[in-house]
Amino acid sequence: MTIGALSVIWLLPLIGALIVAFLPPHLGKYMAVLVAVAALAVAVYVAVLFAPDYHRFQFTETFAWIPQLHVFYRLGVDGISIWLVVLNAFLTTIAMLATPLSTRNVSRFLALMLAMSAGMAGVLMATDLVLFYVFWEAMLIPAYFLLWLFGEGERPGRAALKFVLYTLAGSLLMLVGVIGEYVFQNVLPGQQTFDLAQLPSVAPSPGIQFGLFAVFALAFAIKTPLFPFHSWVPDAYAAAPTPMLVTFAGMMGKTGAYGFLRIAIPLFPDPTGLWDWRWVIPVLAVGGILWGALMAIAQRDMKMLVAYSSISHMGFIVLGIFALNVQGQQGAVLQMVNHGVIVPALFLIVAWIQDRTGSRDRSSVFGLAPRMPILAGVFTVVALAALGLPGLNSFVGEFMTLLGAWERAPALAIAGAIGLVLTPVYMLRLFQGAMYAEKPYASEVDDIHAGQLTLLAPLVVLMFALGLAPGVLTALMTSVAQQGLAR
Amino acid sequence: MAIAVFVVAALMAIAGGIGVITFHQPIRSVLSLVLVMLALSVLFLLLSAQFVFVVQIIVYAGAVMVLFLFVIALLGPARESGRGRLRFQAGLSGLFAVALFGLIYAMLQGVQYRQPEKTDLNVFGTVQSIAAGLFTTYLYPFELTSVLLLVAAIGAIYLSRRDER
Amino acid sequence: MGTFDIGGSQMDVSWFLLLAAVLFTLGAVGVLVRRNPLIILISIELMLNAVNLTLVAFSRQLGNLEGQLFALMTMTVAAAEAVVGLAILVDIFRTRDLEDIDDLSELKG
Amino acid sequence: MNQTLALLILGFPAAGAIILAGRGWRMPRIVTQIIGPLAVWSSFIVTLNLFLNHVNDDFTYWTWIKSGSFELPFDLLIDNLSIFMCLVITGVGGLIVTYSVGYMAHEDGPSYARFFTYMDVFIFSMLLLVLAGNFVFLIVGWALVGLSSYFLIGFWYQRRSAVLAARKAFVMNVIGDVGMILGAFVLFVSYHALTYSSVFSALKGPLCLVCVNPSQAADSPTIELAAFLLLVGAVAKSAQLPLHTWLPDAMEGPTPVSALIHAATMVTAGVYLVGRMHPIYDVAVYAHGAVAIIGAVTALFAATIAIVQTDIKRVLAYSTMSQIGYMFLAVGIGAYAAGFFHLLAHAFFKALLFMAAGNVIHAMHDEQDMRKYGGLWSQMRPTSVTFLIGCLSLVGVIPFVGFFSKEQILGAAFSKGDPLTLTVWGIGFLTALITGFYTGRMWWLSFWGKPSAQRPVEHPHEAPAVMMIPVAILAVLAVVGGFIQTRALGTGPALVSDFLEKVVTKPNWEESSGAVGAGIATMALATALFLAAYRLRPWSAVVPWAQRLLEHKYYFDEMYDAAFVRPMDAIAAIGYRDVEELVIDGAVVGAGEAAEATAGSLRLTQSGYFRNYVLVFVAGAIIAAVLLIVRAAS
Amino acid sequence: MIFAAATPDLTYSWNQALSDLGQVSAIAALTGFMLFAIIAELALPKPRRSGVVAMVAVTGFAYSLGTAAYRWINGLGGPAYHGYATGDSFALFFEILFAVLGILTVAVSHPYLERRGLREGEFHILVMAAVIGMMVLGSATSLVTVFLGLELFSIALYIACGFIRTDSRSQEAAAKYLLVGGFASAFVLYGMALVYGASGTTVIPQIATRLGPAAAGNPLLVLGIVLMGVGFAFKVSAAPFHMWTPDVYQGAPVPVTAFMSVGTKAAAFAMIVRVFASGLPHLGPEWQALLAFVAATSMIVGNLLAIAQTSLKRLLAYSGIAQAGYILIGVIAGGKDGLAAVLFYLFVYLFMNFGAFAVVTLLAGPDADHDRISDLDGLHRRNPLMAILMTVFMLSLAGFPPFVGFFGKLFLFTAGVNAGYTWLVVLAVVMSVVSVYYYVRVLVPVWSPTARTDELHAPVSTTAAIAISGVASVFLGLYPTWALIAGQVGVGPIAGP
Repeated sequence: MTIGALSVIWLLPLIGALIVAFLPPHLGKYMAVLVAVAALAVAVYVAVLFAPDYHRFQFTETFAWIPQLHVFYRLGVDGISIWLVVLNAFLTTIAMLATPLSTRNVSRFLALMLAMSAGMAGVLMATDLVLFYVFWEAMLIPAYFLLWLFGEGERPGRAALKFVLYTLAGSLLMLVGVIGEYVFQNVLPGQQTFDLAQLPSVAPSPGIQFGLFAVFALAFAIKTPLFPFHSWVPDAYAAAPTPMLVTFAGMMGKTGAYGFLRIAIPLFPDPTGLWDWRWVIPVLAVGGILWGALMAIAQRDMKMLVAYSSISHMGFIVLGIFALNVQGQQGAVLQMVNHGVIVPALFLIVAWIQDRTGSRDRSSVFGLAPRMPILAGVFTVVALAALGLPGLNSFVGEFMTLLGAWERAPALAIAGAIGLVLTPVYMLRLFQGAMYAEKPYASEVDDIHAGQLTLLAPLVVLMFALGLAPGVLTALMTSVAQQGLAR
Repeated sequence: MAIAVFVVAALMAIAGGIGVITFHQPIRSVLSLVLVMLALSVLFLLLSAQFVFVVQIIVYAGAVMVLFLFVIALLGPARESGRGRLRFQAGLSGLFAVALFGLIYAMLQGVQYRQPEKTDLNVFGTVQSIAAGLFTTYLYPFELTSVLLLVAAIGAIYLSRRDER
Repeated sequence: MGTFDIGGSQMDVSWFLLLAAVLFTLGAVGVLVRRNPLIILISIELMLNAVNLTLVAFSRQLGNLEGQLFALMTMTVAAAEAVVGLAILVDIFRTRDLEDIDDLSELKG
Repeated sequence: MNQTLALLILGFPAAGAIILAGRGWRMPRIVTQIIGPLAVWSSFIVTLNLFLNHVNDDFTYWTWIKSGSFELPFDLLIDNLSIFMCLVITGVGGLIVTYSVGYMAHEDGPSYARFFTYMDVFIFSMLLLVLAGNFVFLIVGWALVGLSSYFLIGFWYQRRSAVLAARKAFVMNVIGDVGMILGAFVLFVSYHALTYSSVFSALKGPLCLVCVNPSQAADSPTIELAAFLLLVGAVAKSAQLPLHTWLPDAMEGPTPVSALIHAATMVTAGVYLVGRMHPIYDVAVYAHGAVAIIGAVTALFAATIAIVQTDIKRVLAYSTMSQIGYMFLAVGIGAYAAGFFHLLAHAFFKALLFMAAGNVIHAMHDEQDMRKYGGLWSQMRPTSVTFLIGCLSLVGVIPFVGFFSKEQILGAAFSKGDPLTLTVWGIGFLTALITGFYTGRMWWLSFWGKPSAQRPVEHPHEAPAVMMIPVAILAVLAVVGGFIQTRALGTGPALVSDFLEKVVTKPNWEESSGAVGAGIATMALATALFLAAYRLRPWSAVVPWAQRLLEHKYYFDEMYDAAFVRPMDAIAAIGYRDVEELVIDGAVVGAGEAAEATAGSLRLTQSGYFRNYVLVFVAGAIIAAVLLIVRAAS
Repeated sequence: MIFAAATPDLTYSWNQALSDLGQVSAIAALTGFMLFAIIAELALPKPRRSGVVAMVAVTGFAYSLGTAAYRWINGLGGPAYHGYATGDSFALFFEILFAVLGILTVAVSHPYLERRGLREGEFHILVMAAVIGMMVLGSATSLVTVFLGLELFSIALYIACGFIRTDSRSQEAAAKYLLVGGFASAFVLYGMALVYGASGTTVIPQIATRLGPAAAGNPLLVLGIVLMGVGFAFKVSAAPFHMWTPDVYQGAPVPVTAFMSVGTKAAAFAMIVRVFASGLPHLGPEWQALLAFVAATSMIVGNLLAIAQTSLKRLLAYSGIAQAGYILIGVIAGGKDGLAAVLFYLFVYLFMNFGAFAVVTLLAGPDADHDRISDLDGLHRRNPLMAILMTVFMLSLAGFPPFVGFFGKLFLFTAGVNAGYTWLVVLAVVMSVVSVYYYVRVLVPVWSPTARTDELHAPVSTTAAIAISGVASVFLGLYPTWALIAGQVGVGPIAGP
């Protein structure tokens, strides 16, 4: 067995993590950045060599892992996962850079971050159901320790535990689903498979699909998070340290949405029993869009506001996925990338504001624009991207997902579009509230320094670039490796 | 005749059993158990188990029970006093015991017993036949009992050794 | 099939089994209600004896010697158990006066 | 070549904006003063070049996105309509940006650069809006002008009212954007394309691809739906009823902004939209009729409110709404060219009015209350003259440009002669009279009579040349502009109509002879009211309730506040407290607590008593036995 | 060859006896070493006894392990002693398991005993005896040998639990364990007697052949299954027969707890599989129903009660109860996959559970075991390696991939769903969520910021034992195939090749 590029993408950060953990702070950070950049380079290399319009997984690696149970170590990427893999590597790099050396036990922090990144990369690249599950669960471990040991607030341990238990409640039931898929798939005994490329063609009977879909969907819904399974999010995001949020908020939720796309949709083409799950989920997604926006409106804490906005945005992604057509699903993937670019930037900005003013409460942060003109400028772009301003990246994703939803059922798109109206309400309240006031902020606060600006710069550039030429991304999305997904 | 013996022995055994669980003095319980054992030994004899009969009297009733008596003598006659802490224990125990017995009884009803093997009752259960069994087919279990006893002995010695610290 | 001839009398194995069941239950009751640990130990011996009766009865009914051999093994085990049990109790008695098994309730929860 | 030129129209303002955004606040002021207007004027020149070369093409640049059957290029559509709009935007825009060089001179360096950045962004966005060759980039431009408007309204972010007004404008505009997005969805689902050319050619072919009965294709619910959804966008952007409430508040922005965005260009985007979408509206008769009705009603509605306003810019804002109502009326009845002619005319005289008012405000140290002016005629003669020209043009005094454009609209409505158009004509007629009155009130109040006792400045200075020259140019245009299109009166040229009717639909009815008379009579009456306003000003003492109603703008803000804003906040707050925390989170936390409580009580069974353990053991055995017996029995 | 066990075999020859001895050579060798250890204990001067006995024990375990491994590799093995014992791969699997357990136990307990001032060689002798008993159980193919093996290791453990003679908790544990154990033994024995009565033999494979399909529903056998079943459930500490477990685990010295938490469970499962799956296949529905009830109760009771614990030993005891429930799923599912999953899980449970307890041994002071969860306070600074390993053990027990516990559960649950026990599997995963709560709670003091900085000294042998457990917990997770193959080979004699 030779180690292929995809293995390198997740092994590199993992091995890097083991090394970084035992290095002194400075060296550890250099090493961590180096590892992250290397992984990003490999991911980009894969994206560059990626062939569009090829309906199988690419860069595949196969190794008989537990042959008795037909479990294989199978990696591969297709048009759906490739960009998420790149995004993950990219955000990891940003997160590494965003980690201040003053963090307590910084080497350990970086190591855990790298490990979490490795887990997420694995989730995105696994094409074997069991392997997917293994990565899916494994990434919880570093996430838990990060939240707990490096969390903010009064009781980060509690938030971490809530996150882990809630997520596990879903994902352990998903384990039943994984097993059920194995047991009930429509093949002769002894020929079962966990191969995600083949499973769509051996789907179980609709009644079974109904049950299996439910357990898978629950796991993905919790992770995404889909309304009303989101209550871990505010606690966890509030507790998470900012560099962690870059990948935690930027990437981890996407793995849930990715699960819907990679597993729930193709593996269960007809999940009907008492009702049809493919109608329930988009309705919940719309519920999430509206509810998340409303809750964001009600928040005073800026970090919580962004957290709820994230719930609202994830609703668009799930809605697009369950549009069950090309526009919706490609839009969803686009939107995953877009959201992955925007949310880290928002959290970073909120954190920097907190650093300087000592507060995240909207009522005590105001008039920063004259004090921090550069931050104000960048924040403007980020806020506009977040509220889906046409021309910036998020618009493309929202447009496509809603277009897809309209094609499926106009009512879904109309309800979702109300979310588009609510978004500027809270986003502008956040932005204007923090930036503008009749008088400048009471005390002198420093503007963001050059390092922080360079950290945001690539994100901001991407916001423009993805808005102007989203076709670059969709060009590769033509490669869809599974039946049942829109091509 | 045999039935009469059975009835008498059975009644003695039951009486002894009741004695075991009702006497307050441990020593009386022990003696009741000896009574049970003797009654059972009679039944063993009735069931053509001569060697078991002998062992029951000599080893079990004789040696093991004497050990109990020694311990009681060593520790002094401890009587149960007061009503104990678990108030519902006795009532519930009775109930459960009746239920347990009822279930066992119910399940023993109407059992289709297995066809007996053709056996020469003249040698069945004699010392010879037991010995032949023990040293050939039962060699392994027999050897295991020796290890068992050895371990029990070591353990007993260890536990009853005076603390040297 | 459950009957056999003893000295001319037809006896049924179920009588013996029933007697054993009674004794077994009595032993169990002893364990359940008695508080003196020695008596509990004795009650367990009673239960083992009841089983022995079952074994020997079946042995006779089946005309199969194994039951008796099994009964012998059981006696050995019972003896070993008694020895160890007594040793443990003696060990406890050496440090305190244990007249009620319910006094052994330091470990709980 | 032309392809590059078309892109350059967008390129200059974009480049200007980027340069000013990046380094502007560190550059000398003079650089900003040059780059800001230069970017716009360059665009103007390029547009003029295309205009003179009669370019008419659809230039495709790159594939923006391809997703299954959804494939969309970035393309720019150069035709007479877009060239016309570009000329208005860059021409009038250039004048206004130039004017701003003087008007904004008081701002400090960073703010100064910021202002011109925003202005260039706006010009870029507006040009993108009119040049876009497909619905998506139309929406992009549509939203970006909304954004620029947001920036510029909130330019003085130290003012809380400005910040709130900006947000209000943005959210209202987003409602419009959403309407347009949904409209685009309808069209895409029906025609599987979103470029104008594909959609419009599909419309001309077998119309409704998804209709059950193709014979209904001429006007199908699908088309009506799309037309109505697009209309939502138009209404929001052009501040028509019922999405108009943001425009008066938008006057919080600097005056050049009001002139450019909230009078001359952006707010007319709705008119452009209906004109651009004329193939759709020609088919969708109900939506088309709705355009006319909304326009007419808004025209009257806004004019009545303008009567009681005391803030000079607000009068102009309501006047703008009212005039755009006219344009809507025009395009709504199918007189597209008339609507666009009024758009042009309005750009001239309303920009003029705003800028002249800006001179006044400047001189009055940002005092905008007309009651505190008075007597400016003698002190600021050039400004007063230009303002008067604007007023007369607005009222429609012969031969100012407003007369010709307004006459053409009302004439078209009068001549078409069906009940709908006659009704809207009636409303238009009434509006014209009211226009005369409120304009007169504004004029007499501000410039005539004696200086008010509360006037902040006793001896106001006239504006500098950089401000005065653009105003003067516009004044000239307002005076002579009408003569390029006089054919409605029976004679003379009709340059605008001839130019535009290559693109938009020609009215299919003849101008009736009575229309000209009615038009002249209307304008005469309006002029009379303008003059009479000097005396009629204290009318409100007679009907105080009407005064109150108008001062509260028919209570629209209050209604919206009660119907949407406050319920939303309340639902959010209550939802957060009672649902999110109690139910959604409570269920999760509750499950954990329940487990802990169960554990706590189960723990009591582990009492430490040996005999209890045995009892449980026996109980377990009994349960097991019963289980198996029941199993066997069943 | 199968002997008619009931009749004396007067042709039994020396050669045959020696060959039979070969089949149980692991047991025989270990017994020999135990005798040697006893002699050494008696002969040597007191200060050196303990060390020498420990060495003898380790050597004995290693030798035994070698023997079993050799026979495993060469595929030797078959019935012995007229079918009363066997050296088949099932037996060898457990012999290997118990030998490894023995080595780990001695490695951990020797330093522990020194710390607690109990340098007594008897401890290792008892461990050896218990291992012998367990091995006997693993290789037993007769009810008699099953019972003797059961009693052998039980009696050794009764004593071992009370090994700290002066400690009231140790005494209490021993007394409770002995009394409840004796009570349960009586039940098992009664059940065995009834099965004997119904089948006329105690040799397990013959029970199956003699009874045949007609035996289904025979009340004698059903009663026998109930009585044996509750006794077996007691031994694997499954609810509601689990009540002794936490008390005994808490009272016993930590190495004993560690040893029996793994050993008792594995031996008892070997017994259940052997007796039920191999001996009573025709009554499958009956014993499966019984075990399903027990499994469900165990998972609920074990997991819920563990939440409320403050003592590590008790917590792990309840965790063990829950784990027994999971493993029972595999037994109930049966078949090659199910039983192989059981064997796999038992093997890996050895490492993760023993490792966890082994870390607790390090906390012991001279006067008492310090086993409160809070005693782990600051472990990451006091001994980082142990902190990492403890984390591995907890995560593995909680079933997080890529640690081995996850794969164990995966195999068990797959077999469960395959056999139609989806409800049981769903219950298992729901309760697993609860379990994460308390496993993670253990990690809280391990990694929380602390003021404690005094180094926690870990003796070499203990470190080695824990490290081996940790490495196994990780490696067997990353590549579980070999261990699973071993499990499949192991159940070959019972489930067919």
